Amino acid sequence: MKRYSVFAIAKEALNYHLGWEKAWASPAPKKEYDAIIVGAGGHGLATAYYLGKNHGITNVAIIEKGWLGGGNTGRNTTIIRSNYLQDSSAAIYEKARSLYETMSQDLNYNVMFSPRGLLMLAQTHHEIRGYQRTAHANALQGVATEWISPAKVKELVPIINIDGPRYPVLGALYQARGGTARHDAVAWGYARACSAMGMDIIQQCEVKGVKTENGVVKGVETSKGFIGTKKLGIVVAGHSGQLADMAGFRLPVEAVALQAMVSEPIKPCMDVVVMANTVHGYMSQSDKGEMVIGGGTDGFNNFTQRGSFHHIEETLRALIETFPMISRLKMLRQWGGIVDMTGDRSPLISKTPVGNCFINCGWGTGGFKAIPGSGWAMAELMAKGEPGALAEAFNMWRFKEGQFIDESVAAGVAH
Amino acid sequence: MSTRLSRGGRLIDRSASQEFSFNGKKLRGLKGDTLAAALLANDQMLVGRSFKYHRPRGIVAAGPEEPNALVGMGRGARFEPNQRVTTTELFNGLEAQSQNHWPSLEFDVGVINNSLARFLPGGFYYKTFMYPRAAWKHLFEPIIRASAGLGKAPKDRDADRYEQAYAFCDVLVIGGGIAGLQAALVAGASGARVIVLEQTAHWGGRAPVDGDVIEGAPADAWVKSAVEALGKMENVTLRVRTMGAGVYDHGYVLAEEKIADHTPGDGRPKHRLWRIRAGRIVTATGAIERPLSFAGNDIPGVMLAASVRDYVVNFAVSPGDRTVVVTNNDDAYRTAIALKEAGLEVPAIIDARVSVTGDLPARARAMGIRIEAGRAIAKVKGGKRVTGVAICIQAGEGSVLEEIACDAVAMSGGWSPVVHLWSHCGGKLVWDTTHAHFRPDATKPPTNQDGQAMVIAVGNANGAMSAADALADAAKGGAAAAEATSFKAEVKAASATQVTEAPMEAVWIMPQGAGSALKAKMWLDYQNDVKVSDVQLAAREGYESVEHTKRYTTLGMATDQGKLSNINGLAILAQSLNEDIPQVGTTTFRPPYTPVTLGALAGESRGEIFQPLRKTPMHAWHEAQNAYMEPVGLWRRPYTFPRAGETHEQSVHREVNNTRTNLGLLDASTLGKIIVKGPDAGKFLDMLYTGVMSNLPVGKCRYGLMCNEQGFLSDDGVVARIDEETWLCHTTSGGADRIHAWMEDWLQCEWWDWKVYTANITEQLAQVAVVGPNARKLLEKLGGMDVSKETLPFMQWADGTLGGFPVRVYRISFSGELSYEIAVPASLGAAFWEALHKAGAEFGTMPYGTEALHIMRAEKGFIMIGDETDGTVIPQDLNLGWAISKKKADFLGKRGQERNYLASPDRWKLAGFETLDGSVVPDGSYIVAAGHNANGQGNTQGRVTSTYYSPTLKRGIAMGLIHGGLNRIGDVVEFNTVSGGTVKAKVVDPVFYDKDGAKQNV
Amino acid sequence: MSEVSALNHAKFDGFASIREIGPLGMITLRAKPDLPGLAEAIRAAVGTEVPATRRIVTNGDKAAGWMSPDEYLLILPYGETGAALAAIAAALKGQHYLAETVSDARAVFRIEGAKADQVLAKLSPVDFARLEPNELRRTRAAQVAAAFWKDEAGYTLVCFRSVASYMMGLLTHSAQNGSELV
Amino acid sequence: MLILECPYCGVKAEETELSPGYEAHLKRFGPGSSDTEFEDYMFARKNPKGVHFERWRHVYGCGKWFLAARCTATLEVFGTYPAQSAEPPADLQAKIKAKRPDWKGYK
Repeated sequence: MKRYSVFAIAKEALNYHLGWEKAWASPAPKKEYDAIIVGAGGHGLATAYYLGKNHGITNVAIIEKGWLGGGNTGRNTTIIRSNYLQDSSAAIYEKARSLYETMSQDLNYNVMFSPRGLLMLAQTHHEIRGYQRTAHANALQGVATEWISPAKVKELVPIINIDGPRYPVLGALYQARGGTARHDAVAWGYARACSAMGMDIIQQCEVKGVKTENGVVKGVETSKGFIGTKKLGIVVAGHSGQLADMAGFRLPVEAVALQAMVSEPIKPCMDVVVMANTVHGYMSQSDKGEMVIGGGTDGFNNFTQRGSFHHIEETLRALIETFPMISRLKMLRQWGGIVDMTGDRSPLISKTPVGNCFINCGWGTGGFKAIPGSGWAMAELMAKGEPGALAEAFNMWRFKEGQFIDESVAAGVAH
Repeated sequence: MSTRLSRGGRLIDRSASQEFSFNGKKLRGLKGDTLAAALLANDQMLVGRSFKYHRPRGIVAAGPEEPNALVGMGRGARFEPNQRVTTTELFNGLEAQSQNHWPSLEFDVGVINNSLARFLPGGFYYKTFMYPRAAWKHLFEPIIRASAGLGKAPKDRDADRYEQAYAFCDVLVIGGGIAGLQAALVAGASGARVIVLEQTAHWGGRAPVDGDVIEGAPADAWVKSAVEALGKMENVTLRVRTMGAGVYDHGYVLAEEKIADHTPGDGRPKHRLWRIRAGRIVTATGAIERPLSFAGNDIPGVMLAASVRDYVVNFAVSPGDRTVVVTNNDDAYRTAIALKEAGLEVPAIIDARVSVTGDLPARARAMGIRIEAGRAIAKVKGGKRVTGVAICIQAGEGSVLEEIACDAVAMSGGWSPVVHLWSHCGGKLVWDTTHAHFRPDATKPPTNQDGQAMVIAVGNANGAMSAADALADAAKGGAAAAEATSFKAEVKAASATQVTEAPMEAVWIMPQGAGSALKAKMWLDYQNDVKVSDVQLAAREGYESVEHTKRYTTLGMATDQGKLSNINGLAILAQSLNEDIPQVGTTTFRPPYTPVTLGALAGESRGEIFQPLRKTPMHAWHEAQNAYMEPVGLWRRPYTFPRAGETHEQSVHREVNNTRTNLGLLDASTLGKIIVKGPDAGKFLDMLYTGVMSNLPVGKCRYGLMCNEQGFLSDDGVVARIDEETWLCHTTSGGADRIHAWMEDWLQCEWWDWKVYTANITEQLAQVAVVGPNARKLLEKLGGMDVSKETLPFMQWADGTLGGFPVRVYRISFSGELSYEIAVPASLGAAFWEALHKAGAEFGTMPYGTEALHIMRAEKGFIMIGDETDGTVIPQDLNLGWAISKKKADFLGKRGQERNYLASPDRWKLAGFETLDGSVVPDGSYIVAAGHNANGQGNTQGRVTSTYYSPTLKRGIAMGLIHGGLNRIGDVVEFNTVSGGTVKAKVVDPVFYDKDGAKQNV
Repeated sequence: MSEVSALNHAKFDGFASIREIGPLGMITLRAKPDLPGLAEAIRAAVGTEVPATRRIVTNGDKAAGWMSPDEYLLILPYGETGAALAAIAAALKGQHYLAETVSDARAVFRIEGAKADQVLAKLSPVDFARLEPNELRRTRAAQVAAAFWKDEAGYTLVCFRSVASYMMGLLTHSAQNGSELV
Repeated sequence: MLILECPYCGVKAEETELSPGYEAHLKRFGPGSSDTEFEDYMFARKNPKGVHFERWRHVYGCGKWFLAARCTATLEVFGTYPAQSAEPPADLQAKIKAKRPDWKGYK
């Protein structure tokens, strides 16, 4: 792998950049691998990367129906935070956040992690109590968050209207090391690093069936033929149900559309990420200057990557009330992603009823921020066959036991 | 130079001069001008700077595809960034400023990036700025961010108003060019309800500019008659300045009407967002001309050929005195002819095709215009303005044959149908090799709720490129749309004189063999500075998917969303990958077609009507008393009633003390009240509540808990038995609608054969809690019914009158005091409330708010839904086992509570807490336990759920959940603080006040 | 003491006229259409027949509207609900039904003028051109539930009392002069 | 932005007049059921990319729950019917089968 640096750019510039090599190879599949990951989104690629880096397993194929990073990895609002309430959530999201801190250097690919700070606004007394609970939980979890006053909110976000007539800002839960990253670059960076370790990224290859013998996985039937494997990791977000079906088990997962939009770019006016959960909106400003806005999910199963427009309207009403100056900006583009939601809106990183077959899904609206932590935990699960501390709580049997990981309990949200 | 011609201009009114300013410079235009036309008329070719390299940018187009000419408009509360000058109608007093430069448009420091362009290829930032790590945050990112964005951020609250409206039709025609009008004529004649939208202020589209002849007359005449005919049809609605923004599922279309953009401040809504539900959608959205990729094609003065024609014909504005036309098709000859006819010079037409035939070249030749076949532009000369072009052979590598002096270049790379609306909902495209463009694949249309095609593309938008073909296609499409919505339509198209055009020839790079140096100067995306070389670099590096290339290079991600650049870019990508264009495919088309103002999307929902604010009948009284209100769902409830000089805390404490010693009045109107009636109502309530309600005697009240099917506590309240078949269920304030819906869900979907009716009568009644030792005295003073302990003991209710008001009185208490909750019809609520205050003055009446309510209930150890519960708490956790029937075989949540984790003795349970130092436990605090878990997090053994300073006990009190619950009484535990410390507290009984209930049972 | 409407008869005149009226007497009657005695009960209460699906039948200042397959809205003078409830009880003795006064739970508006439908078309996803006379349409007006029907002079709109001022705000915003749809 | 016809009042209601209720035809398992039965009832939702049966409430209209058969991949609506139905009407099943020959039935 040719190292990226400013010197490399300068050198290539002299030759009109004709000398750059491919960021990743596109090989034909081998007959068999030690591990196959289905799904070359952020979570799948991160799983493969940590299988190699942490566990020395590099005879790995990552199989992707479309193009790598083409699913939710490339359609989210790029928020990174770990100020979750429940211990198991805080653990994995904080692991992820800390890995984001050094990801550009680890991968030699600038993913532009930008810990610009993240605010969750409290706009009701109930929310104040909820966020104070989260702040106390975070203090014990080793997640650096603080409760800040309305005045401090205004200082961090000058464009905010803190004394709106309806929902005045009563304070906020602030995570100074939360922020954003360049979503595509995360997938590309991992892909390049996986490829450099000798892993095969096989794009445009659809899995058509999962072969098992005596309840143990043997390989996958694909549009490029049968590929054998000792271990199978299913990391396909909204299509997890279909893959589970092929492997012969059911998942407590439903697919719904989540929408987002960006405005036309304007000069920088908001440095931090703001989430306003009472009014269901969140907003940040990208490095390009666009206001990146996320909203709510549809309440019905949907695979179209198109959500219902009224959610966009509801989100914008709320945000215009919170940030009155955005009213004259324009919506440049809106889109939907298909997110996979479990019964408690927390993910699954779990063994399955099928031997050597593992599942990582159910990230719902919060997947991007978890990518490195999720990959780390999933790689450990696949390498050892048993979950480590990070993954343990996210098993798929928790619903039967009634042991929920419910983030909605303290005014929090799962995204 | 660009200037106003002395003759012509079909859209301008020379008698109506309009004054406007650009960068503070006072200029004049004419009524009917776009801002672009007016700027060009004043020789303002340079209008902005590009995003990345800050290169000088001029007007390229004449419509919504314009990528360059974006300005800030207006000021203060009417300032608007990124306004496209080509679609902005000029008005008197318009103020515009150019964007993305410092210190000035003419001299921009950022242009340094241009000199460094070689070192800043597509995606360069992914490869650098990584070392040292801290530098990204502190050095690189701030620089990148500071250079981000185009227009200035507005500062003020928007001064304009917006609205939305619904419309319904059988056939929605989007696009008011000749194809749209033709489709509308046919559909309208069938009797179908038709709406026609046109994004500009004018009907007719390009045809009048292109000199089309329809029904033997100039297109203008036909357009006029078509619009008149449509105007006479009652079933047809015509709407200009309305852009079809997006097609959504089931025939839903969003359109933005720009009502007052050209008359700002006239009191009308600025924009109106239309939400149209259409049976069929006809997209007659025309086509967009493509640039050609030659070196220097971004220099101001290089424009789309048809746009040059637009300015000349529509506005009598010539972009240049000497315009070189460069093309790969016949259509651009129309521009040369129009320029020539306007008396301007066309030094040459550079045609990439070796063989030039067809009617239009013949006409041009006859007019004496020099035509250079098989030639290309090697390079455009000039900096902030075109000064000339260097000519070469298209088939070669760019050796210059000749330089031609000129001040404008009109280029045409062919036309791409506007397929956005077709594609929004999944319509597929097919590659048309004849025209080298994607057009709608009629066999794979977007489908509606019935699985039927819902969009029909017609005219240029469907690849029917000549006027005659477009009209025929549109008549067919209009008829198909009408027939699909059950009307009988006749396909009748106007005839147009067919001009024979020779085939165009796909030209993606000019010249074909251009080397790296030239390709690094060929712009694809003008705004984002993406060049041919960048796309080739992306392909070389493996970003092979068109989505990868787009994201890696930012091609097509600018405010025009690739209207000019996408096809050219993916052709380059296909060439680089050695694949066919259709194999590479396009990126996904997403709404909106052109950007829509956020204010329009929020519509009326701003300020006072941002959201419904629910008001109790006493709301106005509370406001008049300066109550501090808090949102409870959509209600506002008084949190406290501070008096002059009091803090909220002081006033809450006063309210508690007064209620405990004298008399407090609480507006409890928001409490949910649901009537449940029927022969099976008792059985139903026994399923709904954890306890038994069927055996509640008439006249009595009972506290009940409701769980969801998981077993978690979801609501609580007092149930009153009204008569043999009727119960009244009180819910929490936030729970009324939710619980009513929950009841209906079970009655309709599970137990539909049970005879039970429900009615949510929450708003029928105002309810007042009269609380405190003097409560009975007050009611006795009002008189009208017996409220004595004997007649109306605790947990009973009675109907009667008080002070002449018809009331229902419940003896229930959430404070531990003698307490009556009194319901009156809502329309009497305010009067009753005031009567209570008036009569109660001698007993020390004060109103109290929700915070005093919360404190008093906490002092009594009563749980509060939302405080003690959070969706993961079961009644058993709260020591409410007494309210759960052991006898019932089933109730909602019972099975859920039998699951391992919920039945575990290890669950945290409710207890009371008193800090050792009397302080208040921090809200949200956890009770720490020894050690750390496997993830290194501090262990916990419980948490606080309610914590207050008790004015009654004069110390901090708290309720919380702790491992071991009441078995831990007497233990001292530590609550954590956010700063890392702890607060020591003793575990106690959660009933802090009047443990025996002596005060309420009087 | 006298009952007051939610907004004290607030009004606004734009391109249509908006009036808050009432309070009207209203009874919600829940019963299946085939319930023996239902026709007699409704006749006794408001003097109309049982309204068909999505219809409202008027009789002077009284009316009966179809709200759902097992719910009717009876409208009558405010002071007459007690007598009507008694009449219903007599007619439906021994039958399974529910009748409750809801006069005070509602706010009522009149929207009048030639362009009254345009005011509502900004708020409700309803095809007003296809709304039939005597059709009782339950829907949404912006963010709250509403029901309305039209007569020669305009529309009567009913919503919940607690959101009366929000509704007035919506109607006022929508009826501003200069914002006519056509 | 879906349109679903309410089978009770005949209004072609748009999505904003409705409230969604996820999978239809669930069988309730109460006390006495096995852990697996209860888990299936509560959580094991069908999530087909294709024909799906789901619950909707005409919340801003007549207030009634109804059921719909809808394709989650194209959003085509095959039909709606009252919630008081133990299984989808036979004619609706036949209609779906005709349009989607690969459909394996509602169970």
